[in-house]
Amino acid sequence: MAEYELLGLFQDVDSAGDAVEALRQVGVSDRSLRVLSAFPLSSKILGRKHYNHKLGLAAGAGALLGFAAAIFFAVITPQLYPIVVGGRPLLNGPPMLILVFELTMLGTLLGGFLGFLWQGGFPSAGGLYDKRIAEGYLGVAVQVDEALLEKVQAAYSAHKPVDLKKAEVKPRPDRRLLIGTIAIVALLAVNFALLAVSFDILHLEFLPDQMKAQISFASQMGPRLGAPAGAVPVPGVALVGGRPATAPLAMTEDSLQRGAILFDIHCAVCHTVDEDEPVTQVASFFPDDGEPPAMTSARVMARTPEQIFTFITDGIGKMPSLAENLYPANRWDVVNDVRSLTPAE
Amino acid sequence: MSIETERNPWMSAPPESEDEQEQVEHLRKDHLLLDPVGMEAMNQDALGSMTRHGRWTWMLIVVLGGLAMMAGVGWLVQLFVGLGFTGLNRTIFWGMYIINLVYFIGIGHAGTFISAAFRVMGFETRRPIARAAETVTLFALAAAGLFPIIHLGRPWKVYWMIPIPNQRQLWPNFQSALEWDAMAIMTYVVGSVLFIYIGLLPDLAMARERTGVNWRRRLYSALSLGWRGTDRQWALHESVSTIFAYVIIPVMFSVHTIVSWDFAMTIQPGWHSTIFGPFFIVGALYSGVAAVLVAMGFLRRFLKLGYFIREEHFDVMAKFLLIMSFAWIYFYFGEFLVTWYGNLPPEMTILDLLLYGEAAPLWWLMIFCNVVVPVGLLWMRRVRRNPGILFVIAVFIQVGMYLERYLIVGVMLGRPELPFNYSWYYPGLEIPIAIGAFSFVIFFYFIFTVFVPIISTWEVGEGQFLHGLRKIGRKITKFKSDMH
Amino acid sequence: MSEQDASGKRRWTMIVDLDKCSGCGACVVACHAENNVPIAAEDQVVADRSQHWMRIERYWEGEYPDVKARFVPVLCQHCGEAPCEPVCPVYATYHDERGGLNAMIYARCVGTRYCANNCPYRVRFFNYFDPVFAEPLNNQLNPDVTVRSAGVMEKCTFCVQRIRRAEHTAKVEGRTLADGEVLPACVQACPTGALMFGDRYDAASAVAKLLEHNGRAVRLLETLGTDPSIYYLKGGTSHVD
Amino acid sequence: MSRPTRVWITVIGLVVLLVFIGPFIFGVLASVPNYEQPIVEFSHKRHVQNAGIDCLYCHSGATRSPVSGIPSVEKCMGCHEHVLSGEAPIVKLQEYWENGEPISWTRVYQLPRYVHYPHHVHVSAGLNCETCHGNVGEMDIVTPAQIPNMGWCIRCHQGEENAVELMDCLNCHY
Repeated sequence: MAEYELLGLFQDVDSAGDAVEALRQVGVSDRSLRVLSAFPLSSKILGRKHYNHKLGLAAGAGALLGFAAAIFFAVITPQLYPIVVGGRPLLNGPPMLILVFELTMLGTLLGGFLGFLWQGGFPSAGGLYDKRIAEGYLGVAVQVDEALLEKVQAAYSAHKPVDLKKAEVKPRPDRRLLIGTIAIVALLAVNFALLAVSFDILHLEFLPDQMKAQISFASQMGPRLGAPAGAVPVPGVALVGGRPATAPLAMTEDSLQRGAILFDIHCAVCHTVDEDEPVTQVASFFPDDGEPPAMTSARVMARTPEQIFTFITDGIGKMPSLAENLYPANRWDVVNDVRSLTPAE
Repeated sequence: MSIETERNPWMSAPPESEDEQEQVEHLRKDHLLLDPVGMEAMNQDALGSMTRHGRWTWMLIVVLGGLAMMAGVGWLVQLFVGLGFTGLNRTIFWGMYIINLVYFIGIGHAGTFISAAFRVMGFETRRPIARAAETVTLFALAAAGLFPIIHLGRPWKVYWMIPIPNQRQLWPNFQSALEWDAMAIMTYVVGSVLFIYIGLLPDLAMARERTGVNWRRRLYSALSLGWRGTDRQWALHESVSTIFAYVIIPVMFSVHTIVSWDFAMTIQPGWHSTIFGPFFIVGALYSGVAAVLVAMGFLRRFLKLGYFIREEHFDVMAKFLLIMSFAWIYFYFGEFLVTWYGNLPPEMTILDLLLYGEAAPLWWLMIFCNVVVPVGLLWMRRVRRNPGILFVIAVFIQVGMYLERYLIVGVMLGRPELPFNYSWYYPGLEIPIAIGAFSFVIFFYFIFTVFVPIISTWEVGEGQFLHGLRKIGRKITKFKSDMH
Repeated sequence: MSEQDASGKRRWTMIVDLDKCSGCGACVVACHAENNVPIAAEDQVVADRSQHWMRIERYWEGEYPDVKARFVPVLCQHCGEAPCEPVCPVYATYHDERGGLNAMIYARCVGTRYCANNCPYRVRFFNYFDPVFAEPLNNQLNPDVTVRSAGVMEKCTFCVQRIRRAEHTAKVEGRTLADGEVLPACVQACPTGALMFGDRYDAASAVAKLLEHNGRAVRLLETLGTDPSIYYLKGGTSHVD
Repeated sequence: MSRPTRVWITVIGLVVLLVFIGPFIFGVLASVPNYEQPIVEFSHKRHVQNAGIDCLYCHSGATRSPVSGIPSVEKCMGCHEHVLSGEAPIVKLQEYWENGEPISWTRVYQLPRYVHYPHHVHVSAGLNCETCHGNVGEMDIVTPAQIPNMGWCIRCHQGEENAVELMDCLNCHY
């Protein structure tokens, strides 16, 4: 059955009120009846029932949400992100109160506004309207089905409206759900955009962060300057006149432990401990006569600690210098380790 | 102002005797709410004001827009080069950017006060000027919101002040007054924008109906959200306005209190004061009401809104201004009395500096603008009812209040505890940017008046209707429908 | 003065003997070199933007010809109750509890400059421009210290890079930090030995021992309740005449 | 909707897309890294898996200094004087050696310079190279195993016993 919307224009409050009354008597329910005006008129003047809206509820809910958000920001997140702030309390009463106050108020305002939009059905495509309403005329609008149409029209004309408009109501889908969904999606999108910025996913700088790259030179950063012409190279302090500049370390347990570890890293690449062991991958590149000797071989056992130290520092034969790898003290650790090795039975 | 009228039926009956006629005529001339001309005429007048910008106004708009753009360029330069072109130094780290922030937030207080507090208190005089005042708030807040960002050394990192979860697991410091500031200003801006928008809805709908089919109509249709003015919509509208009015007043007070805490929470001599909260609120209302007076003068003079904005409104606002000036003087005197009595060397240095030192010219000029001019003139009824003179007085107060903030931020900061660090502030790039900010506010105010009815006709109509009811009492309340 | 702290916290402390200070400025130069402090050009100094993490404040006493100069080296006081710390909205400056340092994280700074306003000593500096180190000066920059860009605050760190380096070495070698192992650049450079540095919580340290029986020790603007870490030994017996 | 309106909406939509999404696309494209090395044939996998060389043999700074260090050309030549010395990539290496030039290896792990990360402290605390750098021994061309951003550092430090000490900003930023 088709629904119709009617809008009657009246010149004053009196006749509008009468029309409302007449329409109600015809059987139009209060719900489908609207009085349109250019400024607020109390429902009493129009002879209408008081409209019980739930704006207070919406504002209250907003206030609660704002309060909860404030508590979340002020109380819970500092626990989630325990920043080291040098003994100052992460929770502090008075500042927290300020935050709670502001966000509660913000929640109330937003809640009130959203409640207003929701309950007023905004944004709506409207319905019948007449520009004369904005000029001071009053409109009485009803929505009735076909059965009641005749009677309603009669009731209208009995009060001599300035104008009477009629339109068929086409069923429209409820757009609130759509709008709500769009709003939520938009909010999420904004949220994710913020997250993206804060997570440095894109490394997007609006202006170059000059502190990220510095004008100072860090270790091993080019361009490296060569030594000035005529500079005398310093041979280093490891050897003086071909002899170690530092004294051997005592064969303590610490030293031996360190030595064993360092041997594994720096020496075991080529050298084996026992002669029976298979040669390492690197050593296999050497011709048979040039193979690195095993540590327990007679050749190595015959060396003095100072000689071994010098070999590590300077290299010997095909063995490169390991000065870059080991500090002098560490070299002595390795020497200690090598000296402590005994041939396998 | 002559407007063709078609008297609505609820207007009072024609006066019976000649005496009454004279009395009624007198009242009518004086009071907007007793001088109804009908909604149509009012709508026409209010909407017509959008097209009443003359050639000079448009030229002014262009100039103002240009100045605002210039400030934008200045800020871009600052963004890429650093804050070096400002007059800040190693003693005075806050300058005109913060002064502007405080000043514009102060201006932004009057609009809310007039529309929300006057609404709550039932002052009928608010009706025609509320929107004009709220618009001042809106754009002053927009300018004020820019300045903390302009002020920053690395503004592109400003989002670090917002509590959003991040991989660094860092959180803003809610113990910092600046963080409170950010929260309070955000709340206030959101509240003010929504408040002004709610009030605008019916007028946007009215504008929608009264414009031909063009882009304007499309704009108004979208903005008015399909407002029809049904009784239910009006009931919701009333309620939401009341909620906003009651909530936004404490927010307004909190905002400037918190701004004052930016200073009061430090240990800088001259700033470390407990009365800064109420003192700043009073100062804010003082300069804000003066700014609204400037706007009202402009609307009346250039947009020819003399029907809506009458001498009675100027009178009320001027009285309010006078009260605020007394309150301001009280706080200012109180603060310095305490300083003088306490006699602490760092504080006395500042007092001496203001009274007879380097800053004395500025200080005495401020006293002249803020005390001598308003207190000396505003007690006269003739002055209070003269928009021209009021305009001048209001400009004086703007200068005075700007100077007051300048002295607090730019001058007092130059006198820290150790005399080795004494310094003086010579603003540089801040001046064009401040000029740009003023232009920005005025520019957008102008533009706003082009697009939106600056007078809330539905509020005036409602007021006139209610007055009509009150005046003829019994005669009109006897609706037939009321009997049931 | 020797408060022993059980939790292994330190309180790095500097002692400035005003009697020994001749105002030569070696500390200032050393600080500039160590900490990559930009050098404010002439026009910047005229605009009151001199930038020295450590500066020698000079006060005159008496009337000509009987004039005496007093030198007070002023650097960040590393306050225990620092006014600059709670006002930072992003925790770019906060208290380092382990060393009692007043920390400044350049990378976190957004440049509100609130901390600097709230510093009664005015020892925080703002980079109004990007620092300029013309070739070949950039070769002498300390790689261990960030060169601060325009828009961030900076201040004396008690040469925290040296503290960290010593701590790291000690940790790798599996021992605790010894007294005197850390020397800030200014202390190292002071020719008259007017500056001393150490951990006050360590009762055996030279600093703690000196403060224990010294009636000359005062702190700058102590009435403000900032609890500074820098002690000045009052001068009075010798002046530059 | 009329045709011109639709055209306008499309144009405006495209502009909005360009303004808001363009920078992000640009940012993504600009942040795609290139890890090509000057000696392309250099393979960590061959050195670690085939030759059995420990990480610390070449990057020996990791145990004793804040930086792990890139081996010098001298260290490369120490072995390659004899090992595979005729191969094409080694000839390239020998050119560097003879010219006395360092090899400008492309940096794979780049922390911002305001972060100070000490390798020796982490190694002496018992961390393996693989914990942060991934299984380099399996890679021919090394690519970052993770983005070394602050959140990644923090997540590790959080779980430690002395987390309060380790989470201090002044540990790394100065």
